[in-house]
Formats: sequence, structure tokens, C-alpha cells
Amino acid sequence: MANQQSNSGNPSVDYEYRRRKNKEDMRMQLTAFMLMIFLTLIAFIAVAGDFDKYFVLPFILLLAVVQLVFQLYYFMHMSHKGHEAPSLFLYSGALVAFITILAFLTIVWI
Amino acid sequence: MHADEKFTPKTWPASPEKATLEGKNKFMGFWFFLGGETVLFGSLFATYLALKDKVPSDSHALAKDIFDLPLAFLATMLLLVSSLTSVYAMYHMKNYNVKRMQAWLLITVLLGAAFLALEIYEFNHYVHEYGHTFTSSAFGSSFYTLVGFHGAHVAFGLLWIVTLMLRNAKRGLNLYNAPKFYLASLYWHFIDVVWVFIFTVVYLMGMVG
Amino acid sequence: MSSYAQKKGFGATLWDYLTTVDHKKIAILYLAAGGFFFLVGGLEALIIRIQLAVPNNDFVSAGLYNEVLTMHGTTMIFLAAMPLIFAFMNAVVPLQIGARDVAFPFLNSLGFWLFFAGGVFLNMSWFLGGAPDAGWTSYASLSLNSPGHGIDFYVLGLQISGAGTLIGGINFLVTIINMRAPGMTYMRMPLFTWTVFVTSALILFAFPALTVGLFLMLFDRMFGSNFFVVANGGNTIIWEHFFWIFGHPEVYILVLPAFGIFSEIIPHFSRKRLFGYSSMVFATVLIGFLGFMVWAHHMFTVGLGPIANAIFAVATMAIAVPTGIKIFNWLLTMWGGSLSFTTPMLYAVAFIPTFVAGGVTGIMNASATADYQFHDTYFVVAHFHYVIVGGVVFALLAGTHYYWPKIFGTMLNDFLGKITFWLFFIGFHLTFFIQHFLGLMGMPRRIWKFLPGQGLDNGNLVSSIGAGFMGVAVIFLLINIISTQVKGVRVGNDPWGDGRTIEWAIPSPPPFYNFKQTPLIRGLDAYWLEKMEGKDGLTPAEPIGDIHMPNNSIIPLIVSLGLFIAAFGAMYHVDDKAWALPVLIIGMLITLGAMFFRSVLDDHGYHVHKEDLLDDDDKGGKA
Amino acid sequence: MKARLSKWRLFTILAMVALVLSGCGEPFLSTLQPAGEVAQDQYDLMILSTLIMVLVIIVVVIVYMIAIIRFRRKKGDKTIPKQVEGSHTLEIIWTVIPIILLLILAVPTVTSTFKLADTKAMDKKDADGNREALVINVRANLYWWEFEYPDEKIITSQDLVVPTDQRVYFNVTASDVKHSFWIPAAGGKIDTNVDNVNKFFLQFDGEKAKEAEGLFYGKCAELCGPSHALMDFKVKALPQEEYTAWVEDMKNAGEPEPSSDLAKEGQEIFNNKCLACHAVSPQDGRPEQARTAPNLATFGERNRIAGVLDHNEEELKNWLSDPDQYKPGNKMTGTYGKLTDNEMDALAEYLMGLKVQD
Ligand code: HEA
Ligand code: HEA
Ligand code: HEC
Ligand code: CUA
Ligand SMILES: [Cu+2]
Repeated sequence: MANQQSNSGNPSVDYEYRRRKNKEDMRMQLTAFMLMIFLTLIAFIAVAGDFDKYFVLPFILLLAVVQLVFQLYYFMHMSHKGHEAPSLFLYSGALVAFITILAFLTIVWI
Repeated sequence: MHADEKFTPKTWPASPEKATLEGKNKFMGFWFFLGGETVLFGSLFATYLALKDKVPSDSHALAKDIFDLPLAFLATMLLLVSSLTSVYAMYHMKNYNVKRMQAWLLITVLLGAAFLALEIYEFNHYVHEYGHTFTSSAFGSSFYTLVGFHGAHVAFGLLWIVTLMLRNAKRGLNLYNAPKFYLASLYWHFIDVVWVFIFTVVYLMGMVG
Repeated sequence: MSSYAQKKGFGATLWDYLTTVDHKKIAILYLAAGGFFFLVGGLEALIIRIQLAVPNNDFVSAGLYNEVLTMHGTTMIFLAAMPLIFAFMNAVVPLQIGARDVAFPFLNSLGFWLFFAGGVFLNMSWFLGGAPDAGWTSYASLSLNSPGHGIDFYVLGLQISGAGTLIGGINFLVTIINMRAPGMTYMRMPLFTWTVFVTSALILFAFPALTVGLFLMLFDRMFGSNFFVVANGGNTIIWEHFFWIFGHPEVYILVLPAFGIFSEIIPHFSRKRLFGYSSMVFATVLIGFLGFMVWAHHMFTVGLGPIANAIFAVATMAIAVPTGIKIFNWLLTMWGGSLSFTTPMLYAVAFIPTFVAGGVTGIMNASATADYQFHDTYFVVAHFHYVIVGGVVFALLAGTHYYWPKIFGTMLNDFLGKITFWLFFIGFHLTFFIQHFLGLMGMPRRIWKFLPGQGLDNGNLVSSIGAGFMGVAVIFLLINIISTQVKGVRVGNDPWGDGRTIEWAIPSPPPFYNFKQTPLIRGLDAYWLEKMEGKDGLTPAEPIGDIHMPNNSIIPLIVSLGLFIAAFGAMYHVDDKAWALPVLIIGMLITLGAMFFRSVLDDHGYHVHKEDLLDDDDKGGKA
Repeated sequence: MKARLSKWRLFTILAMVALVLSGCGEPFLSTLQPAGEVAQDQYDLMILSTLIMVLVIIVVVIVYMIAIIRFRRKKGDKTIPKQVEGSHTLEIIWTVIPIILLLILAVPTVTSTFKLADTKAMDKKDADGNREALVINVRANLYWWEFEYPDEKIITSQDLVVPTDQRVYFNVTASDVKHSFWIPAAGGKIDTNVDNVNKFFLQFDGEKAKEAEGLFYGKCAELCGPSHALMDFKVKALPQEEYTAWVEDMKNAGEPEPSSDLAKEGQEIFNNKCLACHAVSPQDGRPEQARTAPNLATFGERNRIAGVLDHNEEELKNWLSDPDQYKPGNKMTGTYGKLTDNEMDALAEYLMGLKVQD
């Protein structure tokens, strides 16, 4: 398992292909970004709009989770391969964090 | 293979951040670190939620009184856009375009700095307008700790990116510093993720009540 | 720079250790520092037992007793058991997976020095106005109430050493994922490596909770925040949750590598492969996972309500299942084997019933309503010493004897080793078995003295006598170590015979680059496989080539030193001492400066050249 | 040989008996001699779990003994045993059996958890709007305990007085740092938090109380500072009539009336120096925060001073001359100046005469 190069055989063919791929990737990123802005807007509007509390709270939480997924899978490339261990550990961390929050909302009384 | 080998756009590998073993290790280690950070912020959120609106009987600054939508919105936009600009920087990193990468990073840094400035203004506002301070109540302590920890992460991220930009201003990209740029950008996104939850859980949910 | 074995002067050797990034030397550092703190913690234990030997004793005062008790628990857990486990992680894991070093040698060194700085800082409290005195759990209402700087030492010291531990955890995760030799799939990893992997993951997720808890405590004590100040809306239960969200996984952080060590020793000295390897792996992962779901079993009496208590009781009991799987697999490994009772094996064999006894009292504790009686009594003290001493300390002692040749190239005396074992074993059961009954008979824990006429006198005396046995045992161990190193008889690759995993295929101690050629792993227990096929070495996976090595660095030490200094400044800043702020700033500048220096100065390491490696052959591969 | 063997046997039996006997501890303190419903429930659970655990240990030890005896390596043995990979059947067996054993333990655990947390009876009112159950408010303070009977409007300290053979309900809290309220013979502990009021109940068995001579020991079970070890209290468990009589006496106690001149003198001094903290009547109308010291109305009837010292004049004077020597870190030290020997005598006389029952 010494250092290894991940360049494949023919650099110039590879190069064109990669350029194109990167560009496509970037377009996806832009779309994701637009969506994120959009979601943010909706969340703020939902709050500004004085809707029923029991609708707004779960709704904006849902939007936050969707944004999280966008960030992770697009901006942070978690969908690319080589991210198996990272996602396992990130989700485990999220699980621990979730349990902590759940506990603090239920069994820390005042 | 040496880390400071020179490259052209053509010889530049597809995933420069993971092209060396060192890069791979850093990449993996940093993701794990983010896993730990998730627990750290989860704990801070938990504390905040447990202590939200817990104030001594004679004090009145509650979440729904102090927060302000436009301010939170502005901050959110700044940070969201800076996340995109750092994606652009990485795009150019992958294409071995050092100049553009540096330019986008600079924009990212500026946006981040604006965010920080806004946050400082905001804290100041709460202190002077509502007497809502770090020591005034458990609510205050938990609010400033959560948001302040995030702010400290932003500050550290800025410092990190600026250091990287300066240090590598002259020598360009190589397989030794590419992972570093990549990690800094991951870090920046992570900060943004945390902010998504801060604006939702602290500001929006705080205003809903 | 080339660091071949030359006879070096003392200064050069010292400098070498201060700057080393070699996992084998860092292992020795951890072993020495952890061993030292074990002696300190043990001495504190002896003070506890002397004080409690007879009723109404006045050997130490009440305040001092609480300090000794707190420092005993804190030192043993954070400064003795953890680093000793890190010693074996460092000494063994890279060798077991066929790596040249860990993933981040520099951070490895930083991790050690941070731990060490934190540990020294914590113990400075003895000389600077009093140690922490609120128990190792440092429950918020009491610790906020504690005068002086004891608790500040606790908070800052643990914060610093905790950072070191977290770094170490991440390092081993990456090492195990990225640095395995070709052919070493996950299901071919030796079990010790597996347990280290799971332990590192637990560290990664458990320590942030402690970090946050400590921050809150620090803010409350030093900066006037109100997290635990009830009058201003605070809540002390938050601390209890954070402490146990960290604290329960912590005990598995300790015990899993101990399981790992025994999972190496038992097959080795049974000449038989580990029974049920895959279920052992599965059980390890499951214990790690469940470890995060049960923390509130330390809080049954807090008043969380019957629903929470019931859920956490049942979840806790579930851990018996994977642990039981492990116990029976060890038994079945010995079954049908050819057992040789060397010192390490004696510890392993003693561990099984001892740990089962400690584990089952754990399950009794898990029975929530019964725990209303057990909680905070000597029954719990007996429970956790059975699992910690009977599990972790036995494993550390076993590992010390077992891996000594791999770490130092010499062999501890087996006869002295057995004396140590028997004294420690007998002393241990004398000390702690009777404590179950003391607890049931109404003796709370953490009491400075007990009064006569409550039926507690005899039991406590027996317990104290047992502790004396353990003390003598430890002295025999020290004698053994010293005499072994003075004699300095060198041993070969596989001094115990029957080595199964690949660390036994290379010289003892290994050359600084570990493997001249990265080995090809062809199955579980790779070295054993090769031996069974009549070969006496591993199959290489690559031709001999240049080896890339990291440079030594003093920076980790300086970074840690800076934090050590800054911590003093932070602490005395509260007292409005004029010099405190400058000290804080200077300390932080040292740390940040060193980090900056590191990031500006590129350090690409160096290469060991092929020719030198070939040369090395003639020298017997010694380094 | 035979003689030696039988001697050994005798010795073992004796040792066992001794262990069993000492294993029970003292009836006023030991959880192994449950003196009431709650302790009994918990004791039963302890016995059940112990039985399961002994079973587990026996199974493990049998397999273990056979393994380490049968499979020792003979000297010079070079054979290599069969390398067994594992066994699915066995794996299943030792997964399923523990699960069954755990279920046997889990079911009663969960049931009793809910049973012992059931304090609904505290709020039950009868036709006149009076509470049916006896409720006592327990307040833990740095090294002393206060027991307030809210419905009876009386307060006592250090000595808890309860009727036997009925459930007694408690509201427990702490006023400075966390403590834990524990009467081992009567049942498990509950933490006295600074954040909230915890509720639970205990029950004291009349028969068992007699065995323990009507007096149980209570302890603080949470580290709370230097004198945590000395934060003991006593529980007087009285039959119903005696209890009712005691309550009546307490209600009618009023202010103390010293009987001798010396005691009168003591009262004088006490009112000057001590009354700011200590009350001497069971009806202490002050709010909780003002009640910063044990109520001394029944001091003459206690059997310990400050929870730990023998109850006699000499020890009382010792206590008054330097409380810190007996309870390090207590909150009384240094609050009342130096007392002369005369003052001490007078105070002792006065305090020892503080009684509500004759
Ligand atoms: C290495 C450390 C270690 C380990 C491994 C354990 C293991 C376990 N512990 Fe322990 N524990 C501590 C260290 C440890 N503990 C410490 C330090 C404390 C006190 C902290 C403090 O307050 O200061 C503590 C306290 C503690 C408490 C709180 C007590 C109280 O304060 O009231 C509880 C309660 O549930 C508990 C439970 C358990 C359980 C269920 C296990 C299980 O993992 C045990 C599982 C093992 C077995 C059960 C044996 C083998 C299994 C079989 C042979 C199969 C068949 C078995 C059955 C069917 C039962 N522990
Ligand atoms: C890894 C963890 C660990 C280890 C190994 C031990 C080891 C021992 N512990 Fe303990 N212990 C804890 C962790 C540990 N402990 C914790 C967490 C607590 C709870 C603290 C709290 O409540 O906050 C505790 C509490 C605790 C108590 C309860 C105190 C109380 O509640 O009041 C007692 C009492 O008997 C005790 C005893 C012992 C003894 C006799 C040993 C023995 O096994 C020690 C054996 C070692 C030696 C005897 C060393 C001998 C040293 C020498 C001979 C010195 C030579 C010196 C030189 C040459 C310089 N420990
Ligand atoms: C600051 C308030 C304070 C003052 C003033 C004070 N005490 Fe106390 N006293 C306490 C406290 C608190 C305790 C409980 C100590 C403990 O057990 O830790 C106590 C305990 C006692 C006890 C033992 C109580 C028991 O129930 O067994 C006696 C007797 C006593 N005080 C007498 C006196 C006398 C006499 C004086 C005046 C000369 C006095 N106290 C002045 C606070 C005070
Ligand atoms: Cu009160 Cu311990
Ligand atoms: Cu636990």
C-alpha cells in the first residue's frame, strides 16, 4: 500500500473527459445551491408568515435536514466513491448527537 | 513520487486531494474529525434546547423577544453564498487553475468576515438592547456558547484559509498542499451545515416560540 | 537524517525521545508515563485503604480524603489506564497490520505530549493549594461549590489531555482503515486491531461530550456563566448527562482493547485459532454501539422517571449478550487447545471468571429498582473494580509481559512474573470481593470514615489487607522490570513461540521502519499460516525499495507546553492576579506560534534508501 | 490425612456460616434485612438477580475448569491442536440462553420500576379535602437533614419519625448541593437535587422495626463535601398510636420552658447567639431559606448529636466548643463566637432539656 497515483493511462483523453466532468459537477453544484437558497427562503417565509406553530416547527426542521443532505452530498461530495467510511462516521456522530438532543429534550427537567 | 513535484493541468490527477497516501490519510482523518464535531455541536444544541428561555424570575429577555428575522436572513445568505464560492475554488483547484482558485477563496474569506462582523454587531445589540448577556441567565450562557462556538469555528476557518492562501501564494498547487485546500473547504461547508441548524433551531424556532 | 542504531549519549537519547514520531518509541513514552501515573494512582488507593482499615480512623483528614479519592479515580482512568492502552495500541497495531507507522506520526507525538501535559497539570494541584475534591464524576452542584482551584485543575487538565486522546483516536481510525498491508481485509485483522478500531471510534464520539461538559463547567467557574446555577435558570443534571454520555462509553474504551489483548494471548498460548472470530468482531462492534445507549444507568436515582429508568435498564442488560458471546468464545478457544501457563496466560485465565463476576454485578446494577439500593455504595465500587482491575488492569499487566519482548527486545522473568500475578490476584479478590457485602450492609461509597458498631469493621480490614498484597505485587513487578533491563538478554522474533500475528515475524524490537518489505497477508493469523507451510517469514508484497519516513520534531512538545503554561494563566486570571493574563497570552502564543511554524515549514520527511536496507540485513535487521 | 480433611471441612463450614451471618449486617442498617415493602421488593429483585448471576457463574466456571484442567500442555508437547473456526450451534445457544435469562430479570425490573415510582396517592384527597396519605418534605443541607410534615405543620431535624405499616410519601430536595436520601433497611435511595423535588415512598414494617428496636439508620449517599461520611440521620418507626401521640405532642409543643435556673440562663444565651439559625419549636413559621440550621425542638430526645456524636452533655460541649473537629466543613463553625465554660454548661443544660414528649 505504498503511495499510488490515481492518474490513468492516457493523460490527454483523460484530461478532456475530466474537464467535462468537472464542469458538469459544477453545474450540479449551482443547481443545488439555488435549491438551498430557495429552501432557506421558504423557511424564513414560513416563520414570517405567522402560520400555526405545530406546522411550522416540523416543517422548518425538515427543510434544514434537506439542506443538510444537499451540503453533504453536493458541496461535500459525499455521494462520490471513497466516502464510505466518512459517511459511516458522520452518520454515527449524527446519531449520537441526536440521542443526546433527544435526552436533553425529554429527561432534563426543571 | 515526491510531494512537491510540479504539475500541468494535464498531469494533475483527478482527485488531487487523495492522490498521495498522506492526502488520503488527511482526507479520512478530517472527515472523522467532522464526525466528532457533529457530536460536539449536537451537545451544544442539546444544552441550548434544555436551557432555552430559562432565565431568573426577574429577567424578561426570551428568545421570541430578542431575535430578528432580517438579521438572521442576511447572515444566512452570507454564509450560504460563501459555501458556494468555496465550491468554485475547489472546482478550479481540480482544474489546476491556481489564480482562479485563489480569487474564489478570497471572496469566500470576505463573505466569512462579513458574517463575523454581523455576528459581532448582533451580540452587541442583544447586550445593549435587552441586557441579554453571557452571564445574565442560563439562556444567555447557552445561546452565546452555541452561537459563539460556531463563530469561533468561522474565525478559525478564515484564519486557516488565509494562511493557506498566503503560504502557497507563490508556489502554486502540488500534491502536498492540494489536500490542505480541500480540507479547508470541507471545513467551511461543515460550518455552513452547522449554521443551517443554528438559524433553524435557534432563530426561526426561537421566533416561533 | 538517518537514525540508525548507534550508541548514543544520554542527552541524545533524551532528545530522541522528546522529538520522536516513531510509534514504537511513543509507545514506550506512553508506557512510562502511564506506568508512573499508575503508581501514583495506586499510592492514592493505598491511602484510601489505610484510612478505611479501621473505623473512625484519622490517617488523613476529611478534605484530604476527598482529594485523594478524586485523584485516585481520575488518575487511574485518564492518566493510567487510557495511556497504558495507548501504549499497546502504538506498540502493536501498526505492526499487526503491516504498516510502517501510524497515519499521522506527528499528531501521534502531539497526542502523547498533550496527554502528558494535561496529566502533569492535573497533578500540580497537589502542590498548588489542593487537588480536586468532588469525585472523578465532579457533579456540578458540588464542584461549583468547591473552593480553591482544585476543580479548575480538573477541568483544564482533562481538557488538555482529552484533546490528546481525541487526536490519538482519529489517528488510529485512519491508520487501521488506510494503512493495512495488501491482503489484510477487515475480516483478517487481528482481534486486538479490531478492538482498537472500535475503541477509537468510541473515543471519537464520546470525548466531544466530555469536552462540552468541561467547557460549561469552565465557563461557570471562571467566566460567570449560569449553566449549572439553578437560581439563574441553570440545571445541574446537564452535567450529569454529559459526564455519563462520555463516561459510560469510556469504560468500554478501556475494556475493549483489554478484550483485544486477551484475544491475542489466549489463542497464542492455546496454540489454537480464536474460536468464532467473526462473532467476536460482531460482538465488539455491538458492545461499542450499545455503549452509547445506556449512560443513564448511572443516574437511576436522579429521578428521571420510571419510563427512562425502565428503558435504560433494559438497554443496559442487553450488553450482557455480546459480552457473553466473547466469554464463551474464549472458553471454547481454550477447549481442545494445548494450554501453556506463562505469565500472560495466567492473567488471561484469571481474567475470565473475574470479569464474569464483575460483569454480572453490572447486570445486577442495571436492574433499576435494585440499583436504588446498590447505587453509591461499595457494591458499585466492587463492581467496577472487578471489571476495571479484573479486566483492564489484568490485561495491561498481561500485555506488559506479553509484548515486553516486542517493545524492548528482552524478556521479563517468568518466575517473578508469576509471583506478581499470584500476589496481585489474591490481593485483588481479598480487597474487592468483601466490598460487595459491605455495600449491601449499608456502606456508602466516598466516605472518609465509618463509625464503629455498624457491622462494617471486619470487612473493611480484610479489604485493606488485600490492597497491601497488591502493593507488594506491584513492587515485584518493578523489580522484575529493573532486573530484566539490567541483564538485557536479547531475544528473537517470536520469543514465546507459537506467534500467530505478523508482529512476531519481525525482529524484537523491530527496525524503525518495521517492515523492510510490506508483507502480503494471506489469511487470518498470517504468520501462523506461513509457519504451517514451513516458511519462517512473511511473503513480501513488494520488492525492496526506498522507504519514506517522517522527520522527528520537537513541535508537539512545544505546542503542549504552551497550553500547559496558558492553563495556569487562565486559572489564576480568575483571582485577578496581575501576571495571569500575560501568562495566558504567552502560553497561547507559544502554542499558536509552534503550530504556525509547523504549517509554514514544509516537512516532507526523508527516505531510507534501498542500499541501506540491504546493508541492514547483515546487521540482523536491528535498529 | 482424613483428620486433616475433616478439619478443613469444619473450617470451611464455619467460615461459610460466619460469612452468611456477617453478610446480613445490622438490622438497622443492612439492605439484606429488609424492613418494609419497598426494601422487600428490592431485596427480592436482588435475590432473583443474584440467583441468575450465580447460575451464569456456575456454568462459566464449569466449562472453564474443565478447559484449563483437561487441556494443559504436557511438558515438551509439540503437537498442534485442531484449528477450529467456530460453531454456529454453540453461538446460537449462548446468545439465546442469556437473552432468556435477561428477560426473566427485565420483566420484574420494569414492573417494580413503575410500581415504586407510583406516587399518585400523594395527591388523593378525602371528602374534606384533606390528604389521605402521610407526606413528609425532606430537605438535605450541608450535613444535616430537615423533615417537614406539611399537613401537620410541624418540623423536625435529624430524627425522622414515621408510623409503621403504612406507606409514607416523601418530597425530597436539597438546598445547597446535591445529596441523596437513603434508609438502607427501608428501601433504596433517591437523590435530593438542587433543581427539583423528587417524590417517592417507603414503608416501615412494624415487626422488623421492633427487631431493630424502633430505630433505623439513614445516610447521605451522594458525595457532598468533607463531612459527607458524617451526614447520618435516624429514623424512629413508631406504631400508629405512638406516632399519632408524637404528632399531637409536636403540635402542642410551643416554646420551650426551661425547668432549672441554669437552663434558663442557657435559654438566654441561646436566644442571643443561636436562635438566628436554630429554631426550638416544631412550628417554625420561617420560610425554607431562613431555616439554616437543624430544628432543636426535640434535641433532648435524640440519640445522636449532629447525627454522629454520642448523645450526652460531654459530647454536646465538645460539639459546641469546636464543631469543625467533629464535622469538617459544617456551616455552624465560627458563627457564634467563643463560648465560656459557664455558657457551655448552661447551653448544655438547656439543650438537653428540649423535649416535646415526657
Ligand atoms: C471497564 C469498565 C467497566 C465495564 C466493562 C463495565 C461493565 C458493565 N457495567 Fe459498569 N461501571 C464501571 C465500569 C465498567 N462497567 C464504573 C467505573 C462504574 C462506576 C462509575 C462511578 O459511579 O464512579 C460502573 C457503574 C455501573 C453502573 C451504575 C451503578 C451505580 O452507580 O448505581 C451500572 C448500572 O447499570 C453498570 C452496569 C454495567 C453493565 C451491565 C456492564 C456490562 O458491560 C457487563 C457485561 C458482562 C457480563 C454480564 C459478564 C459476561 C456475560 C455472560 C457470561 C453471559 C451471560 C450473562 C447473563 C445472562 C447476565 N456499571
Ligand atoms: C483504572 C481504574 C482503577 C484502578 C486500577 C483502581 C485500583 C484500585 N482502587 Fe480504585 N477507583 C477507581 C478506579 C480505579 N481503581 C475509580 C474511578 C474510583 C471512583 C472514584 C470516585 O468515587 O470518584 C475508585 C475508587 C476506589 C475506592 C472507593 C473510595 C471511596 O468511595 O471512598 C477504593 C476503596 O477501596 C479503591 C481502591 C482501589 C485499590 C485498592 C486499587 C488497587 O488495585 C491499586 C493497585 C495498585 C497499587 C497498590 C500500586 C502500588 C504502588 C506502589 C507500591 C507504589 C510504589 C511507588 C513508587 C515506587 C514511587 N478505589
Ligand atoms: C450559622 C448558623 C448557626 C448558628 C449561629 C448556630 N448553629 Fe448550631 N448548627 C448549625 C448547623 C448548620 C448545624 C448542623 C451541623 C451539621 O450537622 O453539619 C448545627 C448543629 C447544631 C447542633 C446539633 C444539632 C443536632 O440536631 O444534633 C447543636 C446542638 C447546635 N447546633 C447548637 C448550637 C448552639 C448552642 C448555638 C449557639 C451557641 C448554635 N448552634 C449556633 C448552624 C448554626
Ligand atoms: Cu450529603 Cu453526602
Ligand atoms: Cu456505565
